[in-house]
Amino acid sequence: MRWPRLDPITRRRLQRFRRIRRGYYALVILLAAMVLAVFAPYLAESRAIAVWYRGTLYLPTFQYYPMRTFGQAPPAGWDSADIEADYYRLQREWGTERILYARGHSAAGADPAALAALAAKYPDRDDYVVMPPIPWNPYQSDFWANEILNDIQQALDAGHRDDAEWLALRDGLGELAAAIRSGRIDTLLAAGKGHPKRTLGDLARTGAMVSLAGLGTSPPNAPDLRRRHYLGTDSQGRDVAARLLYGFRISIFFALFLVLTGQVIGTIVGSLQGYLGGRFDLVSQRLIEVLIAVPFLYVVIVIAALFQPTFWLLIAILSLFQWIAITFFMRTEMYREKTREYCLAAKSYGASHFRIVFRHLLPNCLTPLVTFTPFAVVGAIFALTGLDYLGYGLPAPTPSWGELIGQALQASNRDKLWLTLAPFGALTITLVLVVFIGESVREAFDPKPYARYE
Amino acid sequence: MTAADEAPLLVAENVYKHYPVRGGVWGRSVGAIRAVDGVSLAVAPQRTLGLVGESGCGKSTLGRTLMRLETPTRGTVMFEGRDLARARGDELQRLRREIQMVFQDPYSSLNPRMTIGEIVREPLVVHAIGSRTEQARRVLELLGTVGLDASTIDRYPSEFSGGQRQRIGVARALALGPRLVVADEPVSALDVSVRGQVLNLMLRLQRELGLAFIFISHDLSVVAHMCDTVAVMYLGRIVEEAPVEILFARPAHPYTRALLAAIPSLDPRRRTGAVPLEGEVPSPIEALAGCPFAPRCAWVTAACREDVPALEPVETSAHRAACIRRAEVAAAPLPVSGAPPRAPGASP
Amino acid sequence: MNERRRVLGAAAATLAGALAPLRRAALAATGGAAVPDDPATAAAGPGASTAPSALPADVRWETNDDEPLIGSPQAIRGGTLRYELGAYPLTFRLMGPNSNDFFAGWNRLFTFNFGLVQRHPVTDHYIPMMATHWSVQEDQRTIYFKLDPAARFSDGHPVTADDYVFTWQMMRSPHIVDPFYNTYAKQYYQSVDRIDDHTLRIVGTRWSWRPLYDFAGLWPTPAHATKLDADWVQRTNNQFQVTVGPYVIRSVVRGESVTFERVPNWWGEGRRYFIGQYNFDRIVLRVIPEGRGLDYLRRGELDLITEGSARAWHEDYDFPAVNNGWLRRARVMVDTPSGVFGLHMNLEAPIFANLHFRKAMQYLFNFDRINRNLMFDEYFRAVSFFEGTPFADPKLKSYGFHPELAKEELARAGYRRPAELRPQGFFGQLWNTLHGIVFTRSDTADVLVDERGGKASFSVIYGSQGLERHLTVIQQDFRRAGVDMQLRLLEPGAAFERALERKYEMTLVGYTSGFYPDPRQYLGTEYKKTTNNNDIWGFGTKEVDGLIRIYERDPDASARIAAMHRIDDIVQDDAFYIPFWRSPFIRIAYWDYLRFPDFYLPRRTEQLSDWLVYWIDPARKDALARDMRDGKAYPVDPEIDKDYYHIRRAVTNGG
Amino acid sequence: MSLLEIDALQVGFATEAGLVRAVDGVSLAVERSQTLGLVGESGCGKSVTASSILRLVPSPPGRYLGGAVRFDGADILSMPREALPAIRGRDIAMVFQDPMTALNPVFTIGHQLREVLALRFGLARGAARERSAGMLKAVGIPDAGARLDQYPHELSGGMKQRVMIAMALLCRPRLLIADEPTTALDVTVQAQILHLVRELQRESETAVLFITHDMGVIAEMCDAVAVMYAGRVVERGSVVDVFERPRHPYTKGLLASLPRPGHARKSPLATIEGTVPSLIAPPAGCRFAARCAHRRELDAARARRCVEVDPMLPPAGDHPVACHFPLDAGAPAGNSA
Repeated sequence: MRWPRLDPITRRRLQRFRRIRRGYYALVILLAAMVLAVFAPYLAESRAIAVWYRGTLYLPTFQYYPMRTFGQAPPAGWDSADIEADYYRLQREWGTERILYARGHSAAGADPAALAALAAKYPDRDDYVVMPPIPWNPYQSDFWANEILNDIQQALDAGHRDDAEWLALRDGLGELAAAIRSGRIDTLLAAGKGHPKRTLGDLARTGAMVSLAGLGTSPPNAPDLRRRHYLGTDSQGRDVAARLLYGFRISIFFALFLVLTGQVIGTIVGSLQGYLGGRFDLVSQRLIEVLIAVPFLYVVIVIAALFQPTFWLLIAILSLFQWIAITFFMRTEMYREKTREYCLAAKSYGASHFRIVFRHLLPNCLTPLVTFTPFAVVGAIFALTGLDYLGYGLPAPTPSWGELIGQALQASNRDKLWLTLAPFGALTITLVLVVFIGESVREAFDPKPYARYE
Repeated sequence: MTAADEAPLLVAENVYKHYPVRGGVWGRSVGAIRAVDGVSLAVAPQRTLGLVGESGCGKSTLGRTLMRLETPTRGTVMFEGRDLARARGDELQRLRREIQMVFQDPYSSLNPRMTIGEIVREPLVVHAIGSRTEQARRVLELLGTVGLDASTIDRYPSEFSGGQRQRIGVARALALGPRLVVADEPVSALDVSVRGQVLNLMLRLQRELGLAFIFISHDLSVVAHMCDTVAVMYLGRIVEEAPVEILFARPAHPYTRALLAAIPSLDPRRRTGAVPLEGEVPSPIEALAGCPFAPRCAWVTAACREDVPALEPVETSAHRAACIRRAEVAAAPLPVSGAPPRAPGASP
Repeated sequence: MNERRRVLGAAAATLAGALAPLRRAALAATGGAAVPDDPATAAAGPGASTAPSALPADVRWETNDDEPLIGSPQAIRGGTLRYELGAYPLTFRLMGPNSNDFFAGWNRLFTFNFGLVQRHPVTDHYIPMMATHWSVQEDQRTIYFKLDPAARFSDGHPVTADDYVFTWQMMRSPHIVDPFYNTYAKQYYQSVDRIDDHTLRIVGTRWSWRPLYDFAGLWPTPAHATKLDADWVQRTNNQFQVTVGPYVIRSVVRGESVTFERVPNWWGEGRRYFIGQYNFDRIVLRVIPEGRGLDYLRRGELDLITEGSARAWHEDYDFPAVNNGWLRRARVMVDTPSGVFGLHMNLEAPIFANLHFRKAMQYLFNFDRINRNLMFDEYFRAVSFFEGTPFADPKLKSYGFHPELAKEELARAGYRRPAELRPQGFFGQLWNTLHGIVFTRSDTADVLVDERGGKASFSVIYGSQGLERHLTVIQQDFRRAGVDMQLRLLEPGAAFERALERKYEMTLVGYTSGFYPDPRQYLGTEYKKTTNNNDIWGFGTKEVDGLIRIYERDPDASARIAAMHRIDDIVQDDAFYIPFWRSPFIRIAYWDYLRFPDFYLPRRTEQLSDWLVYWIDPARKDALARDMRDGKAYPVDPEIDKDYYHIRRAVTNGG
Repeated sequence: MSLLEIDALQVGFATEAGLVRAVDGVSLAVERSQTLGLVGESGCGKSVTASSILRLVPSPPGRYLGGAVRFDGADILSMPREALPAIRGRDIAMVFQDPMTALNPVFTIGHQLREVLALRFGLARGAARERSAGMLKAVGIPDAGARLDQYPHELSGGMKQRVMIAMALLCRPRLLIADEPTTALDVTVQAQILHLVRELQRESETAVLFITHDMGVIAEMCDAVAVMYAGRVVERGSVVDVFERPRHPYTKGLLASLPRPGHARKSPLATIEGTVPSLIAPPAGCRFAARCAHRRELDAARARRCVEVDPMLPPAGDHPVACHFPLDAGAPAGNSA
């Protein structure tokens, strides 16, 4: 069997598409992004990719390890055997040990006893954690700015300077750690003229300490590279970058599934309408008109009240409406194409209706299908984003662009620029890419230049 | 040498094809287009029957009805004693192999997304004839028959000129080994200079494969060249039928005369000058009382408007015309001097 | 009847006006059956008015001139107060359609809706208002009032007993198109009769240990200036009303502002309990878009605002006028009923039938984490079912966040780690991983299961997107403990319907509460049997029924309180209700020239408009203008919280 | 000076495959009140030539690459765009092949005719209607007054073509370009239309450029004829000369391939083998060389000349031909008896 060669029309269209740079690169970028999105758990995840602990390699992606495995202290009230290790904290704890060990090492000089004591004090200085680039999953709230400052504050208030310094070091607040070590912190926090004794939160808010500046006390927190919140956190302290990534993954796959089901149904119905014509066409056309008149948002709202919206349920509901548009195009296309003589020829040698429709006619009717698909994808992404924004989309806490946009548009988040820019930017870029692709496909399929008569 | 000598291959009797005219939201039938209105004809083996007439006269519909691409409203189409008009299922599929069709437009009759090989093989696939290799061999053979190179098998229709495409169409029609080919205006979309190629091919195939043709055309000069017998159609009926030499020499129906007169002469010194026929073909929706040609006829009498004239013999039984003044018309001299076509085999 | 239900919106600062329509819905839902089996109710149907008769010979008039002043004697009369209004009023009426909006608080409380008597906002004792004296008869439902003969409407007409009779008639009239008042008048008043011009008799429908609370809620309607007919609603929509209070609407700018002016020579001048109140000559309410109040305040276009957003309170008040002490801030602690608001568990849902499981839920509710991280530590944990009322058991402590105790309770409830979680084979793990790659990571493999394999999984229904952030954080703690909580956002009405019909597993809704709670409609056994009532949990026991009876019937106040405390304990022990937050404070920001008494606001203040005890000091106003020009800073108040009544201590004791 | 002179006209179309030189150096002249036939097979450039006369080639993809079209001495291709409307319709009118699409389906016939008159002559409504009705009568439309209120779809193809002709003649043009006006029509209707055009031309002395692929129509209609092949005019002359003594092998082949009355039935027809060359990269020499039967009879040296040297059409002469080795004059063409 030989490989089916692409027919010349398709080949020409593909060549034309490749020649339209903008659309071609947009497709390449989008496809790359989709592939990346498939591997999102390796890009944004709170589980480590690998842990090297006391001579053993652990792969938490494949296996659940409780905190106890690594001797990690659980949060108050929890049992270290029950809850999963906090790998990102682990990474920072071991990093802190390395810093302190190095410091102790230079202080100890060549004293073997001191060195041995040091080695015993920091047993995990040679252990490592490999985290994904974004060490956050899209569901976890990281109340870092608030809780860590709180912990350090408590340690300071209780006079446990070493603990405070250790905490500051662990969480990458080098300047604060140095200030605690040197005692400068007392001056910074001292009560002054016209103001009472300050807290670390005040320092963060007012910018009295540069490295703490811009660090709000409550989420949403601005982007912070030390904490690896590259796009900041949302109003629940969840990492915006991780939520964007997973939101993209859901949106784009949602759109693809939705468009796929919609186009398949629409193509079949439209083709049959066009090919069979007559009563079937008339009756189905009336039914479609009825369906068009149904306000789809209300249907979604009603169904969302009855059932918990899920990915597939939403696809099912939206498919109910998605297929309609393409039927019109397929129908007219079929009407036109079935009068061509090759269709008659097929009939004359006894080809079945099925064969005529799917082997002969359909390949010649795919232009609208292909040209409208990218725009249908845009529509589907918009639909999901819109539903999420309105709260009738996927249930919380599913990461979603619509939900992020909703947060960004809240009055209280008006000045949280990262919250606004991230989802809108992502939405804009995706839509621009898809529109570029759509435009190019349309141009590749219908290269008629804009002509005019003088 | 006439068709009556042999048992006919295909006999159509009283074939009607009416299309309902629909209206209203639910497409109720409100009238009928009488596209074919009581046609009887016979095609002898290895002979060519020409169907001529102007657009809308029903010749294409008749052709399709004879092929069972349309189911006749009434009447029978017997192919070697089997009724094609009523056949169903397997029987219809078997009959389909016997009659094939060549279409008018070589640009739309070939699926642009299939290779030549696929196009020609399709009928074999549909009828599940032979294995894949056998089919492939047969395709090559067919391409050779129509004078195309074997290398064309993987190419697409768009890479061929009109004449070549029409040959591919012929090859496809031959794939199932038919005995009758309905050629519906097979050359009218082709340029003059390549028309001959297709016509010559058809003549050769008839000779070599013993094919019978129904040759549908509006071009009388091509019909004169290709056919043994000609049937002239007007408003869904055959108004005259005769062996080709007789028809061109002694047309017995005023409409046939008008058609002949309308052919532009190729001799610039002998222009026809006069207008052969006033008016246009009326709509085929309502049935007229009397001869349908009467409103335009130069020979019209009061009697013409009373009854629909039947197709009746003129001089021989092979020449029949549906005109009450057929004898007078046949006897009248032709306005344009032009020799009738000579018998085949005569040297030019 | 004073129970008001709310479907909780975003945060604590819920405006009473916005809730008003729901108050009516509550009434319709509960029917009139608040106290169904009272013999007195059966004796005389509502509206069966007895003939007016003379006063009983032995009538003993009561009055109360011994309570502390409500306002401050230092208050200075005069000036114009400029305050914000959420939306321009749809009507100036106090009954009928649209009569319960942002504006109504102001309109009702100081122009028109002057009661016969009034509860003192600090001591809770009754004090005279329109009536100088009152007399409660032994049947605890017949009350005589002696009206203040000096009382005048703003058009100069004296206020007489007829104006009260008229009010009652009006409440029952179909012309007012107000089912709430129609029902209220029927359910609470058997008759309202004029004895003479200044003596009134009101007969309630039933025995009550708090007759003044139940049956003295009438105000005078100027019968002479009111024509009640089918056209009344339309006609009076935008009519400036003839009032009995100190203010009257004088002018409006449609869609922009409403201006009240003080009635000249107001009759109440000099009355003991009006001293220090109603100090402004003019009050201008400006319509200001939501959330923009601070902008207007900063520009000096308003004199004070109330701040509803904790975030704004913590982040936005950082500009020179604040830091220089010109613009002041205060979080005034007040003591008001906070209602029933929190996570409710449906006792009819199989998963919550188990008490231990419910208790585990209580222990997993990490209020502090939410409060600290999402609400700026501004709020207080509610503990009691009767939070903010004297009936809340002060000994009650909240469950607190205790995962270790939750773990025990879950074990007792029969939940354990699923078998699948034990180390799996390589292919099992690979499958999990691949599954996790393609789908999102919401796999529920580590959710606890009971003996029958049922997962510790349920959904929580809520009606406001604003609550989502709190719920997702709660969800994370639950999830950590192996309990899968699915979030289910519904349209607010639908969410509340689900609660009333008990078609939920867990839900987050709330009710507001009156000064005297009505436990029967929430906890009475008779409501357990049917749905579509306020017993959303399906709770009801003989014991609680008995306690409710004591509360409703026992003449002994301490017995009543003891019974209620016991109910409070039972509710907590049954663990079907996880109380959420309460916000016993009003946050205000104001220019330095606006002065408050030492106590800022009386203890029982729900809204800033309730008690107009503040005033403008003209001298300070001039000084402030000068000092702002000169850049002279004032000392900043180090303590923003104003807690004159030590409410905070009471609240945090509980939490 | 001829009424219309086309001088070395070149028109190209940009396609993805490259620039198609659809018209590549065509020179023609139409004399006053003469009928010139422009004949050729599909794709030879005859319609593009016709469109170029009115500068109606759509652009893009069309482009004028060179040459001139002089009407009454004025070069249409170089005149300002504003001057075009004065030429179009008034001096030169055009009738298109497809009467089905050339009329606007949403306006009545009368409206469309009236519009022409209003635009050209500023005629008032009543006068315009009268004139339109008169013109419809002149083109042989019965019951002209009633037809004015009909819509195009209510008319038959022949009637529509008559309306088109009426519209073209409404402004008494000096040149009528008829681009395959009868191709879509039946033979009997074609005969009527040809007759009509002939009659009208006789009356108004309008010059006609008649474009067709049908040699019969040329023989029937024209005074002179120009034969086009692959973007070029290959032969020009009076219609009698060209039909009786074709000098170009292509013309001869074309005439020979027509079945004529009297031709032996079912005998093989003459054909021209091969296909038209690509107009993107046309062959260097004679464009017909590859298909030329005549060339095959020449000796090798002369045959090579055909392939290598591009034969040009002599600008003058009664019967010029673009062939290095024209056929002998005097030999009758075709197979007619």
